[in-house]
Amino acid sequence: MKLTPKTATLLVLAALIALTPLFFPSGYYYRVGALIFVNGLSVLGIVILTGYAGQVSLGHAGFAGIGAYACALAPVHLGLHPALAIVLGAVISAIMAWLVGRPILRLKGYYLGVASLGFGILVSMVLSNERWLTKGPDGIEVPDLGLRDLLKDMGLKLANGEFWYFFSGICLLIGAWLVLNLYNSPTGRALRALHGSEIAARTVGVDVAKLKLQAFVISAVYASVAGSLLALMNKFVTPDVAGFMHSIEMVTMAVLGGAGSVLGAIFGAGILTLLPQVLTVFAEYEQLMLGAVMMLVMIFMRDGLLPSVLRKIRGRGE
Amino acid sequence: MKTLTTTALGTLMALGLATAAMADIKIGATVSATGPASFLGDPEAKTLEMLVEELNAAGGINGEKVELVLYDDGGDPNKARTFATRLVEDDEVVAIIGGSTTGTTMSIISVAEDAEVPFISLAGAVEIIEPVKPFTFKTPHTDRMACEKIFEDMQKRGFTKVGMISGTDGFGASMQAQCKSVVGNYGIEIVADETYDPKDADMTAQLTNIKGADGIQAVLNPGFGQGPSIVTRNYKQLAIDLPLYQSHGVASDGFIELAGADAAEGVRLPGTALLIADILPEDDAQKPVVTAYKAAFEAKTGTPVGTFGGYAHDAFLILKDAITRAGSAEPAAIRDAIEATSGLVGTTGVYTMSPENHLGLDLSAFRMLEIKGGKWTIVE
Amino acid sequence: MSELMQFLLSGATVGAVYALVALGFTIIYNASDVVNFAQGEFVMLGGMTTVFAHAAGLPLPLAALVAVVATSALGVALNKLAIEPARGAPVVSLIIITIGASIFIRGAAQLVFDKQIHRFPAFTGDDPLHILGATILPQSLWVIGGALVVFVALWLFFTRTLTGRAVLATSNNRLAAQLVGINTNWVMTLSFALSAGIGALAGVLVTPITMTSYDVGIALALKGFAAAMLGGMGNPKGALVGGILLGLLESLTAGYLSSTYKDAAAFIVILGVLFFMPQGLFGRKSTDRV
Amino acid sequence: MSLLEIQGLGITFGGLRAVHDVSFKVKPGEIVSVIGPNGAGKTTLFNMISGVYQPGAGKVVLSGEDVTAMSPHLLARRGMSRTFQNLQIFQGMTVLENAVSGYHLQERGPILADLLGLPSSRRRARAAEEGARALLARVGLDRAAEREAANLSYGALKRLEIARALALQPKVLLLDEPAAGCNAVETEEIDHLIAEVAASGVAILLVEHDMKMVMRISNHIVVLDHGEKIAEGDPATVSRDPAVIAAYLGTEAEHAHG
Repeated sequence: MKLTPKTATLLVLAALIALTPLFFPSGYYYRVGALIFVNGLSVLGIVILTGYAGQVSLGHAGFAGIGAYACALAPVHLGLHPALAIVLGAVISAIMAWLVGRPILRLKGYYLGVASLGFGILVSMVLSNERWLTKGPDGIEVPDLGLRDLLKDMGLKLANGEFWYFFSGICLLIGAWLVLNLYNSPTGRALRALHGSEIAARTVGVDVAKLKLQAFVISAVYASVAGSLLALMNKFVTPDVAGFMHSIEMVTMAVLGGAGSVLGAIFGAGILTLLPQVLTVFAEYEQLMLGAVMMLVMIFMRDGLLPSVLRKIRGRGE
Repeated sequence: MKTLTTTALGTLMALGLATAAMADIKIGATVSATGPASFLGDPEAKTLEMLVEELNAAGGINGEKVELVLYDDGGDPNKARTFATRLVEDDEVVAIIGGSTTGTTMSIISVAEDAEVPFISLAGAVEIIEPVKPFTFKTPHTDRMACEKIFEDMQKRGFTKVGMISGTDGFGASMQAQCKSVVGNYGIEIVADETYDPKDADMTAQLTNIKGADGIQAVLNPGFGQGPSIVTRNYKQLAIDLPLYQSHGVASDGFIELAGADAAEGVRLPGTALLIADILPEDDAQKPVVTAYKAAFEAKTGTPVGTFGGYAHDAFLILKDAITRAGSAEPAAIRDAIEATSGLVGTTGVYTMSPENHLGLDLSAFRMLEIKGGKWTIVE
Repeated sequence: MSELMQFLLSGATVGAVYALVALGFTIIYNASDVVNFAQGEFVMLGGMTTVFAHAAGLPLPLAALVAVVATSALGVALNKLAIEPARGAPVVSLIIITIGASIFIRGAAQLVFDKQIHRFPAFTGDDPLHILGATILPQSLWVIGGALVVFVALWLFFTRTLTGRAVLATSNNRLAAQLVGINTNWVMTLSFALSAGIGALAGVLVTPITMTSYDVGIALALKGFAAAMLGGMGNPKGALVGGILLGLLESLTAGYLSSTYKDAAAFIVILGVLFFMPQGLFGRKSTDRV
Repeated sequence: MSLLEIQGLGITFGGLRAVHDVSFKVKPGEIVSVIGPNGAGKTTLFNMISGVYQPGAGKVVLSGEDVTAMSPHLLARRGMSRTFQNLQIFQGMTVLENAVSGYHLQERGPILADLLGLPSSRRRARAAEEGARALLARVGLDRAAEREAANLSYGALKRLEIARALALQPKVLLLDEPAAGCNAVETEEIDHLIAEVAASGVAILLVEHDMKMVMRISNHIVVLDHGEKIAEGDPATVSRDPAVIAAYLGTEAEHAHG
């Protein structure tokens, strides 16, 4: 059977997730791996919104905030199981995205940027200021997901770091599978069409407003679930999760790695998650280098790191 | 550019030294040396580096050298947790100092507790040590203690109606909440409660409302960074002639400089002995400690010493004292020794820990200071 | 009454700061269709360079001049090294490039300068002026005056000078501008120098009021960006009105509603305006050309 | 009975009358050409008919329904399809994908099915792909199917746009300069293609500069000048109309004979 790009991507991902732990010298690497996967998951939403549909959002961390705080609050106030709190967060995020997206997705380019930025800032402001509910800027504790204990009862003992590594890895695989399905599907093609030429997409019958909204809602759900996972993994969350810099980080990860491709975006998430860990010996220069990397990649590798590198390799092969 | 090269060289040399001298005791730290909380984390990082250098020059602890593994979490709780994991799992340190902010501290706690490694936080919130967690300690006074100290002073001056203007950052918001929760104990009522964003340029709108509040007698401004300086200047601009209280968040000479001696005249705040090292009476127990730290820090960094660097100083002191007494660098032994800390004189106060008290300071560690003629003075 | 006056004066002060930042955004946007998120760093550099040049012994006016010139040079370098090579990149790439530049400049500033908060004395003292029962600092008048002067100067530049019209022509249609002999690269260089210079000037003017440190840029950039979008990107009038409006909104909300949600009110108004006027208050209407 | 009816259509841009009071009709299977000098308002007229611009005055009636200022995607559902003067190809897609996109209305389905990659989703996509391949063969692009569309020549892209527009199986097809940039052979191919499509009953509205082609294939010609209709009729009538010759053909004729 011929290996489709979709299957190939999933196989590469699965192999990476399953095999890299063989080389981990300590438990800390599981933590970094899990962070990459969770960031990768939130970035997959940006692949749909920005990579496929070409729309810019500078406020997606707002949805991560909703997902994270759903897991902090719903178990305590509603008695919901944390796993169901993830779903609740996703539903709230989807509804918010639908309400917010309808008016703002009419805007283009920078105007869409500032409108989504406004949304993100509003969410982080509410999380900071409504102390009675969220305990304010110092953050709030998040209950345990409980899945690790369940696995232990079933005879599978995993350290906390290991559990989150594999759990978020599986979530990432599922998320990637969905985004890859979309790529060559009728809806995915229509999204990419409106990216290429909105006016032409409309003349072939694409309901641009509806489709942008759908992409916005799906990407919001991705950000929300990733926010939930991050909160549950850290057992603690602060309003920073919804902050402007986190929104920028999500977009940068996707675009830096290659927003048009699933593997590229996850690669970007990996690079930006690893960078501060690698640069600790140059802590003073971390900001300087991060800024330089962002500029250089965008100037010299417009399609993102992974697609550009792959093209180089292929070019040499021929 | 010159600074750049020197720093680069310094870093390389430090790296070389670190690998050359295999240290025996590894102590980990993650502080917010950059980012929005950098004026907490920056002096903390510099203090820790300085103290480790001093200690090793003097022969280390129990004859063993100390190696400091220091990370900058940029004030991001998520990064702080990752670094804490790295310190515990990869660097295999025997104790962690850090968490410049309450947010970063709270996300480190469960890592330290799970790994059973002692952790001394440098952040203010009372939640860090209440309820007591076996491996978690802290050196700064709690926000609540600062509120209590201030309200005590207000009560003495006979104030019953006061206004508050707080920063919306973690420090300001947390102290605002703590103050509101204890204010009733002092028969004081909060008649105006305003906030500002830490990056705001002008607070006269909020202060105008406070000025107009019925029967108001004094104003309290919990916050750190440039906000309180702007509040103090706007206060003067609006000619509000009520006593103004600042928090320990701005307890450093830098505050007087930024607010201007003129505007800061008469401002009171709960500070530590560190700020008044030179005017402390000779018989004060803290005099030698604070004088030595102040001299060393200011000589090394060229910047005035502040309360926050003092927190790191004390954390390191407690750790050094505990390892010395334990005669072992095993995390569990260090933990037990920290809990048995007694009468240890630091820059912030005198620490006496117990299984029920993982802070070990009382209100007497705070001194009510007043700015007079551009200098700190002690309010008797 | 005196309360309202105080809120208005407070809003005007803050608004003038936003307007100065927004004007910087406008110039670069006009020349290159790029929203330069590093604009806030220019403001930071203006303040910090002045502080350090002043501390090194230069008299304040000279220190300020050094800061403005040095920042302009940096603006030109930013254009040559990062913006020109990225010509034609999509909006999202340009956002990342300029935010990368902003992070880079901030990182450099914390190494070259320090992480402390700084301030230098107000130009004409700290004795407040009294207007209708409210007060305003003389330095606030400098800021408001600065914003107005920069606006008028820009307006004259864009409408009355050949060079200014060349900038506008370039923004309308780059190719056509090149065809009629406008050196569009030079226009870009000029715009970045001008914009960075205005940003630095803003930093010099506001530092006595707001203080400065290596990380004040990003908050200013966000507010300035919001103000410029509210007014309509690319229009100096929009930048001025958007900035002042945003400042007034914040202070009136803080004064009459809730200081906690004053920033929220500002963003809600922006969302509302964009809903009815997708190009901002004074923005150019764009028609799809197909 | 006419399929497309334009009644008194007009629009102004910033006080400038770009198109004013233009009316005409197109019947099924008929090829109607709109001609006129540069800047006469032909493309603007197209943009109003296809819902890209909102007309300031007048009506567009499609199959008896008033569709004035209706969004292009709704017009597409009612059987209107178009190409663009300056190409509007979907960048970053292959030639085949561009053509398949034309089948959007047939292949679209619930987004959830597409996300989950359900068999129904794949079936829809496969059907569209088969149709697209056939269409590409019809416009002579079948061998370029897997290439990046952006790498094609101008003439090939023109044909790709026609293929994409045909994929909608329209009742009315608006072609904006389909032969621009094409060589003589390609022009003739497009010529045949248009005639063939018209013969299958599709009403065709054409803007074209190639006068030979216009005269050859049009059933009816509408002449615009300065945004106003100055003449209409069959090719022979129009080419003899003095107003037309003065405004437009005159210059052409001079060139031809000069």
